[in-house]
Amino acid sequence: SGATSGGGGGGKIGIDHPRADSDFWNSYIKYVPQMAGELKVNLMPATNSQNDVAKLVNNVQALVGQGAKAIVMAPQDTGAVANLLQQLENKKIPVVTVDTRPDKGKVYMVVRADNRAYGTKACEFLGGKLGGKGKVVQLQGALSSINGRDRSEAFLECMKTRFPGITVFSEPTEWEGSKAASMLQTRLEQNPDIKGIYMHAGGVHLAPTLQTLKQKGLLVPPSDPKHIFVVSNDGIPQEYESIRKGDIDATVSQPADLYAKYALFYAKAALEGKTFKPGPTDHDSTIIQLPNGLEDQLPAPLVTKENVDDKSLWGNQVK
Amino acid sequence: MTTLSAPPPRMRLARFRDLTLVPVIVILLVVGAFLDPTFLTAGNLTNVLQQQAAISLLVLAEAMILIAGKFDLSLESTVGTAPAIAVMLVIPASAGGFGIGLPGALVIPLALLIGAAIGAFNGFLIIRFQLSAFIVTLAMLIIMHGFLQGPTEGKTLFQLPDSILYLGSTVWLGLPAAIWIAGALFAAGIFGLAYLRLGRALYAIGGNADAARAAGIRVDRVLYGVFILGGTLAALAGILETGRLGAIGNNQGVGWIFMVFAAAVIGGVSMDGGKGTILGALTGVLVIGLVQNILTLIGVSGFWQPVIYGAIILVALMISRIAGGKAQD
Amino acid sequence: MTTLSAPPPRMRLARFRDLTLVPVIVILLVVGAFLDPTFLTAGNLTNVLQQQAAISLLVLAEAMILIAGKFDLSLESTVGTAPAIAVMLVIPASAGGFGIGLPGALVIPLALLIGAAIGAFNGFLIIRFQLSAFIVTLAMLIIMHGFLQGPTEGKTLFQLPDSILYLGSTVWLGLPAAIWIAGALFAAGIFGLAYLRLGRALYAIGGNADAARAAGIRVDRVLYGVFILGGTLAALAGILETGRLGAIGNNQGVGWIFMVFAAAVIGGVSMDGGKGTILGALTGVLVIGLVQNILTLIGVSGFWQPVIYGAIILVALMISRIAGGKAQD
Amino acid sequence: MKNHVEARNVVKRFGPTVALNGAGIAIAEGETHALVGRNGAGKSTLVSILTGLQPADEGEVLFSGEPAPALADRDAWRQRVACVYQKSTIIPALTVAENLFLNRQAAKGATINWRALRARARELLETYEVDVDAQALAGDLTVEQRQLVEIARALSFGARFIILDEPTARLDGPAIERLFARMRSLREQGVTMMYISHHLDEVYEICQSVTVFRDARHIVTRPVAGFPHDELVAAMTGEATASYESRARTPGDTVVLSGEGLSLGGRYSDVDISVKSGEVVGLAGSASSGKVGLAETLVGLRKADSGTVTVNGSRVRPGDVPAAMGAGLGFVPEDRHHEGFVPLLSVGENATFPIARKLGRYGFVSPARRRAKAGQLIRDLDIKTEGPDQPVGDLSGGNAQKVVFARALVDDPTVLVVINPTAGVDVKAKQALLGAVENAVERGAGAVVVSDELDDLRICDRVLVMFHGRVVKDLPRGWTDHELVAVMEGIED
Ligand SMILES: Nc1ncnc2c1ncn2[C@@H]1O[C@H](COP(=O)(O)OP(=O)(O)OP(=O)(O)O)[C@@H](O)[C@H]1O
Ligand SMILES: Nc1ncnc2c1ncn2[C@@H]1O[C@H](COP(=O)(O)OP(=O)(O)OP(=O)(O)O)[C@@H](O)[C@H]1O
Ligand SMILES: [Mg+2]
Ligand SMILES: [Mg+2]
Repeated sequence: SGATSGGGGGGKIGIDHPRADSDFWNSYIKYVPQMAGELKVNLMPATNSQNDVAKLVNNVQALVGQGAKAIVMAPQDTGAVANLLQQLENKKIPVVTVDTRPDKGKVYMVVRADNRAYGTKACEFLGGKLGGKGKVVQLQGALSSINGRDRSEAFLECMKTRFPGITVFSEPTEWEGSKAASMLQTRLEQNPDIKGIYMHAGGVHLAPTLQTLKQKGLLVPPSDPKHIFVVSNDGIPQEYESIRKGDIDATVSQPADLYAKYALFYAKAALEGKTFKPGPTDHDSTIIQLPNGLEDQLPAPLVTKENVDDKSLWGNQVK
Repeated sequence: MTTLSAPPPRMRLARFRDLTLVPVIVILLVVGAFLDPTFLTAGNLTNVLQQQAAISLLVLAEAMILIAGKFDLSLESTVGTAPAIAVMLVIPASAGGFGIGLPGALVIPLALLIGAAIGAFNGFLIIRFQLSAFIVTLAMLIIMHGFLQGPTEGKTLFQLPDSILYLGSTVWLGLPAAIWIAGALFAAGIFGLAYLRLGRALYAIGGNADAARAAGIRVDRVLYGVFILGGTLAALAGILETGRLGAIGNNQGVGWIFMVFAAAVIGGVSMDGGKGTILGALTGVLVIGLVQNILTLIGVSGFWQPVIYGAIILVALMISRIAGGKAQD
Repeated sequence: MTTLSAPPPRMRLARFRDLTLVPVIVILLVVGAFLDPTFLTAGNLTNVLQQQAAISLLVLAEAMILIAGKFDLSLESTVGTAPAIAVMLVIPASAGGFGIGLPGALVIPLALLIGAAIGAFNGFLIIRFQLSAFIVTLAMLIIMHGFLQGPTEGKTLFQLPDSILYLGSTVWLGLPAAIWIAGALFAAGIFGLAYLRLGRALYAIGGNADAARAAGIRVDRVLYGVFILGGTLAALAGILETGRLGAIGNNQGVGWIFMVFAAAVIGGVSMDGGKGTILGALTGVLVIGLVQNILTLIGVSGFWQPVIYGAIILVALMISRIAGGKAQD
Repeated sequence: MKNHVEARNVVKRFGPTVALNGAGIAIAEGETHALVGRNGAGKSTLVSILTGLQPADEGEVLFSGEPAPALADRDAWRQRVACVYQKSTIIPALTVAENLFLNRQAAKGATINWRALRARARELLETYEVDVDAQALAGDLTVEQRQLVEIARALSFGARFIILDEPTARLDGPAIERLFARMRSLREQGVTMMYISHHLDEVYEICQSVTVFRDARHIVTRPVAGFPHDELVAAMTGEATASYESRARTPGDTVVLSGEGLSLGGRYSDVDISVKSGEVVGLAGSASSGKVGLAETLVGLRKADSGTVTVNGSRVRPGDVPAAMGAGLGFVPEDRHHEGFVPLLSVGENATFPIARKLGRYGFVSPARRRAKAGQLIRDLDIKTEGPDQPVGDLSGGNAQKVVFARALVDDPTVLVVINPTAGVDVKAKQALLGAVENAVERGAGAVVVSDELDDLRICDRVLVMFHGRVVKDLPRGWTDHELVAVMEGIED
């Protein structure tokens, strides 16, 4: 290719962002150039595939055409990238995927927190607060997203095995606030004794949930018997704000900063020819072996009133 | 000399054509009551109305635009963009605003103005340049959504001035204000399109624009008015939705437009212009709202929900076709 | 008495109306080359063509349907559903199939058959029951997507028989097979709509269905044919896309249909029927493909991409309007 | 006497076509002024300029010596002129009442009182003796009823100047008489009128002076009185033209078209008809006689409730136009805009659809052969067009009708059914079209001519007269006008 090669350790890194319509991903997108500066990687201008795997393929092909020597991407559809990964493997271009684990095709490293663990953590928290009985609602994302499915399945599985006394209503919201509000409102009308809510995405579900609870007069402190326990998922500043106010009770912090940092870290390492082995790392995480590569499982802490002011949480670092 | 002495039965039936979906609504009410005891409670039905209030304003706008023989897809983007830009003009930069800091009381007028401006720009391209309304408003849908994503950089706007939350979240005389507002606007629409010259002009333009022009109707001016009114209603829908949800997400309104068309058309509004009523469109909204509510209540698996939902649209369409008696376009 | 002597200038110009977007394409090529050195390489242009191959088949299908005066939104769902169902009929239950286990060689014919069946069902509702094509195919879009999500429970199918992967991933004479296939089908479409009796019948039907019937054209039969052909082409697009991506995701094809319409209309196909050519539609696809490629290459921020993208659609639309000389509908 | 309306040196171009080339007209206060000319002479174009629908490229329009209002000021135009346009301005989805009072349903800003509006509409329809329900949807009316509604609307404005562009092309005898009575009384009230028609006898009957346009130019303006008929025709056509002489012939023995026991609810009942090769059968009858419905059944546009249609010895599936055409039928439908042509497609293509399969093999249509065939039809029927590639939508009304005719004749039909064949067609074209029917019959075809025009019926070997859905009389050649009209009106049994 006719691209000029920049400085740094061995070539340019191409990066594709998966979507631009959620707070979590937007934080990630913001961290990327910052981390690139810190890690001194030669990063190409990012592309954005807007949650469309066909666009992802086009974008990556273009990046490779422009001389990318390593690719960082976050395929929201983990199956449909198999061919792309094959092509990249043929061209000896290492791939780091963020947030999702491709079903097929070689990857150098998967950087993600365990989405099943999110669901389990939320279940454990709600189950404990409710004392193992009552009704809870989970506001799902889109059913076609692997992360949404992982959270949902793990949540349901944990409820079934550990808290069989709890009834779960699952509402597919397609990541839409409007659907979330309507479905929650309807469900609360039908079952006024609902005591817990698990939201798959704080960015889109938080405000509609609070607004719905407020209208019903259910937005009361945890000390009040009418209180509904709410667990969110993402770790954006607004969630922390609500935890501090007592409007919601917990959230699972997806490490947007660590995603960006370690994605670039491993991409750079790949270009430098480094290799990794399964086992604990120096950054509180574990690398596990996958059939098609390795996965670094980053920590995803549950944030409650107790640790909400922890400065190390990425949500407390955004201004 | 001829056979036309008595008003033929078909003509009398025409009056009831607006109401072809009423039996469907009745069936849905009965089926819903049967499937879930919560369904027929005042609380649940109020919820249904409140949930449909915002989208119903889009249906009102689209019905008028369709009757005038045009098309507007971009309404769905206006639902998010108009209030978002208005809010960003008001809130401080630290909360995600532009840092211009206009007074908070201006946020509603600003949002409506932005909606009107989007409508006017659509009208300008479609009327002045005679471009295809479908593609112009499709492009505007994409562009306007970009104008929501770009300045917010994809973030949800959480810190909103109270004024914009008020309408969508307050209660007047025991009913959410949004229901009153939508009800009043529909009443005005039903009345205006049936009893005002300007309203009738929409039918004339949609039915045969040349004939309307020959009859002295200022076709272009009326069409501009309809697009501007449409944009304004979409902005108002956005304000109500913002109040209901308490924040402006990045995909507020996204994906609504298909439902809007479905509601209008099963309610008897023709995609070819000149035909249909606002009352019919309202029954279309209600059918869709009730179907969604019932599907939520009985908890159909999310994967199969679209199939049932689509099938019900088809059935409603058939009923509206059979009762309406005429081919649809 | 008449002016038959010299072919008047307007007629000659009309021939070039199909090509109004050619200057736009040339400008895009020049601008692209200027902005990024990779752009004008054979590799990149091949990529553009391959990336557009599948969607271009939808544009071909939609252009024919539009010319015949109808509408099909559901094509985008067929892109995912037809190959997915075909694959599930073939692969074992352990890989996400139905466990019926038909022979793997059947998967392509099956997918095409499913596409044809969806088209036929659309045609049945629209022609037989005279329902609104827009809403019928909108409902079918929703339903068919449900038929992809339901059986797969939202999961991606990635254990595919080799036969379905072949067409979308192989290379013939140095070019991806998908490009050859799309090229051949476009050539057939250009020829067929210009020179075949059946092709001309589409124009007659779209221009005035009653007159076409009175001229002895079997309108209903031709329309059925167009819908079936449309569904089949969409299924083929799905097969190519499946081969390109190596798996069938739950969103395959979702969101394409707007781009399909945009491509057809900026390429000069009228939403009102009876106007436009397949060659024009092809130039529309190329414009959209080049714009997407350039935006990707220069790395415009994802937030603002839609704005630029939509604006370019508007500009192309204006050029096509000015060069075409007639109001668009 | 001063001029109420005047247009001077008007030029109007449509692309390469010059529709008006420095033409003008001057209409004196209170007169009924005829404008005549061949199809495509520019008459309707002048109408659209005189009513402010289109701007002229050059020239000026004066009302009572004052310059015409700005194009945008529709209200001012409507005060000065009311018009029955050649193209329908009825809005099908609205009721008759609303169409009559379009954009004046109520005072500006006031709410509409529908009951009062219907009453006003009924009154208006009664005044003009238009027998339609004010509440009916205009789209459900027959072509004729729609035309009557348009006329009633134009006359009801109270404008001092009224233009009627071929109002009688779709009316039957009594309706024309009623229209003329109305026009006379308006003239007595001092209303100025411009009247366009291809029926020169009407011009002589109702008008005081006449202007002739030819090839987009003004040729002559003269008082009607003392303007000999053949001189008028010569002014229009630019050459001496003899009136049409129908030809004599003896019909053959083979029956090429027959209908047996045909009934269609509300339209006609128990009709038998048979047409022999080499025979022209007329089908006449005044409004609602059912003749058009019957003809449409014969060609397959409608399905009869009972009875059979046989074309060339083979039973045709009811309601199947392609089958009828396949059996050797060609036809001209009643409403050319509705069923006659595809406006966006070319003259050549519209004219050759029925023979597309013969213009090439394997489903292929050779554009060259199509163009050649179309060129021949254009010459045969003297169609005024830029050429075979011009869209029919751009042709003048009469020339579009000729294209529809060309389509009917293109496959050398053995049976020809023509409904109102000469509606809106100029004198010379009318001769060409009637001649074409007779030529086809001389080649051995049988023909059905459905019309109220006595001129059209004169070429028939016999005329079947229908009344209220039944055939009441079979008149052989040699009837007198009076006799035929009497049967049609049901005056004589
Ligand atoms: N909108 C148009 N576009 C292109 N050409 C047009 C248009 N309107 C009229 N013409 C052309 O202008 C010429 C004059 O047409 P016009 O309709 O005025 O004729 P006319 O005298 O009314 O004929 P007829 O007796 O058949 O109604 C014709 O050649 C016609 O083809
Ligand atoms: N589309 C229609 N819908 C309902 N009734 C119709 C329709 N067309 C015609 N009719 C009615 O059917 C009867 C016979 O009509 P038909 O057109 O066959 O008679 P016609 O002799 O052609 O009359 P005219 O001379 O008025 O055209 C009339 O009463 C007419 O009003
Ligand atoms: Mg004319
Ligand atoms: Mg008739």
